[in-house]
Order: sequence, then structure tokens, then C-alpha cells
Amino acid sequence: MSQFLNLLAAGLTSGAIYGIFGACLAVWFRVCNVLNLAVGDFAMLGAIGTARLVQTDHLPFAAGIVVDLAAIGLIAWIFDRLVLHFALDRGAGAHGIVSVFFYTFGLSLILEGAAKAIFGTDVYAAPAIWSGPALAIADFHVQRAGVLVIALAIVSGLALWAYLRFTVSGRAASACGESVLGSRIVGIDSGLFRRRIFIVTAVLAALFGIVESPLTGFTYLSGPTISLIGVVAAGFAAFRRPGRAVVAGLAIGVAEAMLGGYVSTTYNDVLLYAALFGIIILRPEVLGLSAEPA
Amino acid sequence: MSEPAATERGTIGSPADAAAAAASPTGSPGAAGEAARRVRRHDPVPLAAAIGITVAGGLILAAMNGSYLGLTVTTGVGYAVVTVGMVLQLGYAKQLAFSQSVFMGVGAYGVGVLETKYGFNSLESLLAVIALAAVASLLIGAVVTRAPGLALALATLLLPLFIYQLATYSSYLGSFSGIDGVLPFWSGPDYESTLVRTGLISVLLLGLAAGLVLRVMRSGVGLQLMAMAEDERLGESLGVSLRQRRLEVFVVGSVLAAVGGAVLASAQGLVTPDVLSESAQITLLLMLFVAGRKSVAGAIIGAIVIEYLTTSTSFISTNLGIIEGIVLLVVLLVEPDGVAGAVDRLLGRRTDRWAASLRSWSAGRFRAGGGGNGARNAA
Amino acid sequence: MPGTQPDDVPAGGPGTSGPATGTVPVVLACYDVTKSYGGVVAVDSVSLEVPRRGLFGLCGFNGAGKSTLFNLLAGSVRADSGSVRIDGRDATGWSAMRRARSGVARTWQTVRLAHGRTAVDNVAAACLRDPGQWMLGSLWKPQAAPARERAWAALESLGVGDLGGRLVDGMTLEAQRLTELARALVSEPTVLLADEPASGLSAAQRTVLAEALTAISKDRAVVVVEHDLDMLTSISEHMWAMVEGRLAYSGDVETFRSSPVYAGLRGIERA
Amino acid sequence: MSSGAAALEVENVSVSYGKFVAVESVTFSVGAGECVAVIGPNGHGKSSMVTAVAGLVRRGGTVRVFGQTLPAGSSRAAVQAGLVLVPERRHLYPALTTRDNIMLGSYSRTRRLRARQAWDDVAGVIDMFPELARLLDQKAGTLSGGQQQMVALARAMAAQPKILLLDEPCLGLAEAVARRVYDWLGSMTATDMTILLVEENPAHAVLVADRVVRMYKGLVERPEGSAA
Repeated sequence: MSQFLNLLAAGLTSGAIYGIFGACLAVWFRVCNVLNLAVGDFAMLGAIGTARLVQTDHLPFAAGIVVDLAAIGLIAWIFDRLVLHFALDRGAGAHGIVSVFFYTFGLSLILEGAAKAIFGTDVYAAPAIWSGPALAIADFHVQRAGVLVIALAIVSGLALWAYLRFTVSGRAASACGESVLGSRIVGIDSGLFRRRIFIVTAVLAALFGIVESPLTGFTYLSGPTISLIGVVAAGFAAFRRPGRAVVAGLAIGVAEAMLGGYVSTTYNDVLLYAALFGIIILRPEVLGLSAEPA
Repeated sequence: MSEPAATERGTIGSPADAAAAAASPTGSPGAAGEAARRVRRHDPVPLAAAIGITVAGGLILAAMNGSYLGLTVTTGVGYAVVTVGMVLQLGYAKQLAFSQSVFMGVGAYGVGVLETKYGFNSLESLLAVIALAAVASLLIGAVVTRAPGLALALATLLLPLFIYQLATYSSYLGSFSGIDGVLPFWSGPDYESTLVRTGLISVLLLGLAAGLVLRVMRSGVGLQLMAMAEDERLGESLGVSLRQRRLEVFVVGSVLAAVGGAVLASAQGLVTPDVLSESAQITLLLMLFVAGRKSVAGAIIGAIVIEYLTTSTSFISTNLGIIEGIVLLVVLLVEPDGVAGAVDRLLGRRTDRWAASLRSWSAGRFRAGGGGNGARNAA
Repeated sequence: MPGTQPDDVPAGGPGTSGPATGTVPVVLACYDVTKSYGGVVAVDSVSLEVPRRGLFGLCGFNGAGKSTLFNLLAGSVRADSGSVRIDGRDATGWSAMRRARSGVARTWQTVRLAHGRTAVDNVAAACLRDPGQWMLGSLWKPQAAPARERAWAALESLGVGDLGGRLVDGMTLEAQRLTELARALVSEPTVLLADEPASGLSAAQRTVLAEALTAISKDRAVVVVEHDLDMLTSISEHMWAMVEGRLAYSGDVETFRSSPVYAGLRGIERA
Repeated sequence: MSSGAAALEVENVSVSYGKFVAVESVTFSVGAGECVAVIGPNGHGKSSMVTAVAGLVRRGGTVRVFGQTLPAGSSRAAVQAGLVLVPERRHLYPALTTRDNIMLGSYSRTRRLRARQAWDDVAGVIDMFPELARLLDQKAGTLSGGQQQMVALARAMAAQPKILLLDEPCLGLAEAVARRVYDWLGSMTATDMTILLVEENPAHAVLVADRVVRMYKGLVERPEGSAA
């Protein structure tokens, strides 16, 4: 029983990460129909950047976080102005399915390359925000950082869901993704929404990187794998529903932990990916993508 | 029946004529029509391309005479076989499958295992690998290609992830160090001549691959692929069997990827799990996109040039990610059809892409946001 | 909608609606087909028979189920219940591909052409002698050249032969619609389902299109969905009208003009 | 209808896509409360002109609304000045409900945070389109073409426009539905709303228009004052 609970806690922790990345992807995809494949790299930059600022440049932890998040917001802003603005507002460049994947894929390559050049190939971890030994209830142990991650994931997932569900701004954001022209004729600036939400989700992902890094540590190559699982989590939410993406991410994380605990510690990732592969291929309707065309 | 329409010809042409005539280098529509009406019965391009690639590539490799550069080019040729398949699969048929690195691994590990463990010679192992890849891609493709576009993309993105891990865990496949001692395609008395001879066979395989892909793209089946790539429901209504064509495209792309993997393994004499990794897939995509995802010539040149740049120049190989990313973004923004598209434009073979947006506006059919996918302003 | 009870339907046969076919055989028919989307019934037990030759009009309000009925006939949507017959064979379970190969051609409301390609290539894609040829087979028998020749001929028969070598992207809407029509005709279909072929065309252009449709209906069945009732009634031999998913009228054009459905569609109050 | 001070002045407006000039140089004005129809064959720049006036495509020239010059390429400024477009093919948000579609019409002037409250502000629009009342919670993508056109009109009215631009409002609609749209337009001409209508079919246009402007090959051919 305690093994089960410990596995559950571990699974929820990694699942929270997948889920929140899925939510970040989903909310942005909803606005502009582009998948943010760089979301994991923003998390990586959050973790490594903060670690570097605090440990090497001796900034106070809080200041390090603020500087790092500001820098990441700036990177997101620059990318939007230099690339997405021309691609999506001005109609330059590649169209259609290419724009769904490949612009942010290019960003991901750049961020990894830059991180490698600046920070090298070491493993970094930002300092713990809530330090201390693991919380223990009888045999049940859970890392403090894990508690923070899960709580933050649930709070931000709920916030994103409520934003889309209840606010005028959220509806306007959804309208941008439904019809760019339709949103512009009522005075919604679709470019502004895309930019704002891109920056917010980039900073959110970076924050999660900072909070989570004491548990696993990050290298410059940590990004793509988390992004990919985030894409899968978002995929189970039709790429559009942040709330459902968090749930899907949590489920994937728990499945991964359980496979590792009860089946095989070596092959747990292989089994997980294979299972996801099988689900996507055999039952694509769970993705909610193949709606009957009107 | 043509009489009533003939009198109305003026209303058919109307204003876009000006744009089309300005944009099209073929000049006046009437003359162009007459010229193009002579449908050519025999299409010499695929065969000419196959022979041209083999001869030119062979001469170049012979001139390099087994130097390190020759090895790089031969490796590049291996990648080029893969990207030529991707031109058909991703560029022409728009099948969003990201499984080429996996099949590249099937080819490379296939020849490695067969030659080192079962004593196959290089020709036997190459043929066996082609058969293996065909069977494997038929089986996988039969399942995978049923999924709609984005689901296929998602699933095939996951494929390299766990296949890579499987390979690194498997002692049969040599874990992280892979398999050493893969035979060259055609060995000679010394290292240099072996490399040249292997290179010649590789170039021949590339020529065959290019000829095959060009022949398919320019055939009636290619026309069907064109229609279904534009719109699957349109394709269906024209009598195109989507399932059959998707599967065929998947198999051709996968088999060529396996052949490319076999070339890589034979040229380098070893296989490492790297051929299976995500980064191998990323490299392949870059090679395809930078040079032009719809152009066979572009894909070949892109593969060889990028392979050369990444292995030969230390500045580029250390800053690979940044440079690749920037190049990819610039290509996508400035010339989505890659370098090949830019060349076409310079030679005046391409019409102005604004003609497309003009058409959208004049026909009043900027995308009615059905489902929102790809809904964008035409301006 | 006043006076549109199903009782008004003059039936062409028991349980079906179609022109009094006499000896002319039926090429495409559906019996009691029903399709609903999430509780909304788009097509409600519709039966009709399309004879071998002639031009038939299908009209109704937006959302009355005309396009859905076309989708059901062409096979891009499966019916919840009911059956479809093509040339007397039960085609209910057939895919859109098989129905197309059996002679059912169609066009859509919006233009669907492959961008960046010439008109002749777009048309040629529809007329391979062996559409199910394996890709390997295309290596020694590429099929493209004879298909292009047929495509040129089809474009010329519509009087737009000079468009063949042009890219579809720069064409006017009318030229695009005629290219689509050529694509639908080049496979020598037995039935053509044309969904709002005149949408967005001017009055003069409609005339050209109407003449083209009339001409091609001499040796095949053509079913036209159109909102322009003047055009539709002037070219059709037989009219069907749909109201809220049901077939509300089936009969000749003259009777149609005095029917309540017609009045409703025109927005004329009945005396 | 009185045509006093000009509500909308279009001066030398031009639109080009790359090398192709869709609208060469168009000048005309619409008086306050007037209804002007732009007619002409397809592909001769009507839609390009009207979308440019609404700030949706890049243009040259000047557009003034009640004497105030609009910045080029800003649809937001146009909407805030009271110039609202009902585009060809409607461009609704298919996955959102009818209610949200209409509510977002008021986006440029709403100061509400919550969607429910913003809806209460514009709920009155529904009085104009009673047939929409029972469809409010249905997804707009599932509506019929005629209903969608009504939603598009309601969305424009939620913006409280002073000048309404309509681009082919009856394209692809059954005749009786088109009649309904034109009846509504006719009722709008009786108010002090200024209307610019793009219509390919002159027979439709003269039903409501005070004046007709004809566009041919990207130019206004001959502005003529014909009473309807």
C-alpha cells in the first residue's frame, strides 16, 4: 500500500509537469493553431538560468527568479515579433500544417543550442523554494518540491480553464483561433492575444522548471522530451482544453510511475511510450481531433 | 457545346488574367495553351535523373579518391536516400510521419546484425533489409496510416523515443556502443578504394531512389497523391483509395529510409543508436526543409551539404543547434519551398505566390473558420 | 412553413420520390436514408430515384439537408439508416471512393482544387484508366500522359481549353468552377451531383454554366443544388425540394412553381 | 434619406497583393444615414475595397469616418470609430456558442471582465433577431447558413455601429432567407444608420440602396445618383 502511495506521489509529480506543459500548449494552440514545441526548453531555461544566476552570479534567489523569468518573457516576445508576427499576421512564409510544428521547432533548436553554448552540458538544479526533508506520513514520503509542483499545476490549470470559461478575454482568445478575420472585424487584436499568451505560457513553463528542478535536475537537452509528452497530453485534450490536458498529463505521469514500480524499472518509459503510441493509433478518437466536419 | 462558352470567353479571363499573365513566364494564355497541349507521351526526366545522379556522383566520389571528404559525401548520400523518400512522403503527399529515423535504424541495424551475426554478405544483407523494411512498414503502416493527420504525427513523434531506448537497452543490438564491423558494399584492396567503391554503389542506390520517386510523382498515381494531399475528401471523390495510397507512401518512405540507413552503416563500418534518435530525425527534417521539401534535387543537395557542414566545420558543429534553428526559421519565413524554391523563382519558373492570395480574395473564399485549423487571414 | 405536409409529395413509385421514370432505368437511388448530427436530424428518411438521363433540381433552405443528402449519396458520410443503390446494386456500405469509381461524380459548394498546379493536372487526377493501380505499377505504366489528354479534351468540351496550362491559383472563380466541372465530367460519370455550382457567379456567368449543365445532362443524370430558383427551374426537368431534412416536394417544374414549398422558398405569402 | 454631412469618406484607396493591383484608386463618400450599394462583377475589387476600408488589409489612401481619419490597417480603430464590417462568408467562431459570437461583437467597447455580464449588456440585440433566441446555447458551427448570417448581423449590431459595411450578405442563401436579410436591411435604412453594401446582384441592391456605385477593374466606374 505504501509503495502504491509513494508511486502515486511520484507519478503525480511528473504528471503535473506533463499536464501543465500540455495546458500551456493547449491554451496557446487554441489562440493561434500553433503547437509550442519549445515549451520544455522554456522550462529548461527557467531551471538552468535561475540556478546559474543564484549559484554562479550570487544573486538572491528571489531576484534570480525574477531576472530569469523576465529574460524568458523577453525571449518569447522577441520570437513573436521577429517570427510569428510575420508568419501569422503578415502571411509571409510557410502556411498550413508546416506552421503548426516547424516555427516553434526552430525556436526549440535555437534555445537548446544557446543553452549548450552558454551553460555547457552540466546538470543544473535551481535551489529548492521550500527546502527540507521529504514530508512523511507513516511510510508515505513525498518531496516538498513535488507538493509544490502538484499544487501549482492544479492552481494554474484551474486558472487557465476559468480564464477561457468565464472571461470575455478568454472568449476573445478562443475566437482568434476560430477565425482570425472574424476576430479582427470585432476589434480583437489576434496578434496581441497570441503574443500575450505565448509569453504567459513561456513564463509559466519556466516557473515550473524552477520549482521542479530540485527533483530531477536539468541539462540543455531536457526540453524536447518534456515538450513531447506535453504535446501528447495536450493531444488527449484535442489540443484545445487546458483543464483536460492537466488531467491527461497527471494520468500519464501516474501510469509511468506505476509501470516503473510494478512492471519494469528499465522498460517503464518504453512501455509508456508504446502504450501512448498504441492508444493514439488504435483509438484516435480519444484525441477528439476527428470531429465530423460540419 | 463549346459554342455558348466561347462567346463568353471574355468573362472567364477577367482581371486575374493580368496577374496570371504578369506572374507566369509562359506569356499569353493562348500560346501557352497550344504549347502545353502537346502532352508528352514519354517522360524522360526520372531516367535522366537516375543516370545523371549516378554518373555525376560517381565521378565526384572517384575524384575524392577515398579521402575524409569522400567519406562525408558518402554519408551524405546515405542521408539523401532518406530525404528523397521524405520528398514523396512529407513534401508531396503531405503525410505527417516522423518515423524515418526509426526505419533508418532498421536499415543500419539490419545490415549490421545480418553481417556480423549471421554471415550475410553485403548484397544479401541489403536485399534482406529492403524486404524487412517493406514487411515492417506494411505491418506498422497498415495500423498507423489509419489515423488522421495530426494523430499520425503525434504517434510517429513518439516512435523514435521508445525505439531508441529499446536499442540502447538491448545487448543483442550492442547497447550504447552499437555494432561494429559492418561490411562495405564493395571492398577493394585498400581503405581508399573500398570507400570509393562503396560510394559508387551508394550513389547508384541514390540514383535509383531519385528515379523511383520522380517517376511516382510524375505518374498518374502522383496526380492522385496531389489531389489527396490537397484535400482527402476531394481525393476520395475522385476515386482515390486513401488507405492504399497512404500505405504505399508510408512503405516507400520507410524502405528508402532503410536503404539510406544501410548506406550509412556500410560507409562508416558501424552502427550506433544515434541513427535512431530524435536528433537524427531532426537532422533529416532540416535537410528536407532547408533545401526544399518538394524538390528531389533540393533534398539530395541539402542532405549532402548539411552533412558536410556538420562534420567538417568546427564552428558549425559546435553551434549546430542555433544555426540549424535560425536557418530553418529564415527558410520558412522567406522561402517556404526552400533553396530549391528560391532557385525556381530566380529562374522565373515559379509564379508569384501572391497570385494565391489574390485568388482567395477575388473568389471570396478566405477560409471560413471550419474547426479553426489553419484558419488565417489571407492577406 | 405552411402546407408542406408529406402528403403533398407526389410519389414516383411506392415509397419513393422520383420522376415518372417509365422505361428509363434508375442509376442512383436512396431509400429512407436518415442522418442526424448530435440530436439534430439533418436528413429525415428521404427516398428518391435519379433516372439515367436528365437534369434534376434540388432546392431548399440553408440547413434543410441538401448538402448532407449529397454527402450520403456520394458516400462521404454514412447514413444512420436507410439504403443507397447505384445502378441497381446495394451501395449502402460502399466508400466514397468506390461510389466515385462506380460513376458518381460530385462538386462542392466551395472550390476544391490542388493549389500550385495547372488546371489540366487537376482534371487529370480524376481520370486514370486504372485508379487502383499499385504505386509500383506506376513505375512502368505511369498513366499520366493519357489522363492529361483526356483532361484537355474535357476542358475543351466545356469551352475552356485555353485554361488547361494555367495554374488554378490565378484563375477567376468562374474558370475554377468550370475546371471543377471538367474534373467531374472527365471520368464519364453516370451521375453528377453539383452542389451550388453557380454560387458566387454573376448573372452572365450563370448563363454559361446553365448551358453547360444542360448540355452534359443529355447523356447522363445531373442533380443540381441551387438557391437561384429562376435558373434552377428554367433548366430542370424535375424538381425536388427539402424542408427541415424531409423531402417536401417531388414533381415537375410547372407544378413546383405553384406549390407551397416554392412560395415558401421565394418568401411569397400565400393568398 | 437625407445625405447631410459625409459619414464615410473614401479617398484614393488602393489595395494590391504583390504585383497585382486589386483596387486601383477609389474615391467616394457616403452621407450620414445614407445607404450606398457597391455593385460590379466578381473579382473587380469590391471585397478588397470594403475589407481595406474596415482596416483588414493594407491599403493606400485615406478613409475618414465622420471627419476623423482612420489609421491604415487597424481594424480595431475602425470598429472603435463605429465602422463595423459583416464579412463575406460571415466568419463566425464555429466552436463558440451563438451567445458568445454575438457578445464578442461588443468586444472593442466592453469594459466587462466576465462573459455573462458582457452578454447582459448586448442581450437587447436579440430583439432584432427573434429567431436566434432559442439558438443561444448552440454552437455557431452547427447552425444553418441563414441562421449564421443572422448571427453575423447580430454580432455586428452588438458593436453598436454608426456605419455598417456588408459584404455580399446573401451569398449562398435561399431566396426567402435573402429576403429576410434585405427586409432587415430595409428596416435599418429607416434609422439613422449609414450603410455601405457590397452586392454582386444589382436587383438586390436597388431594393434598399439610395445610391449605387459600380466597380470595374479595380476602379469606381461611374458614380451615379439613382433614387431607389
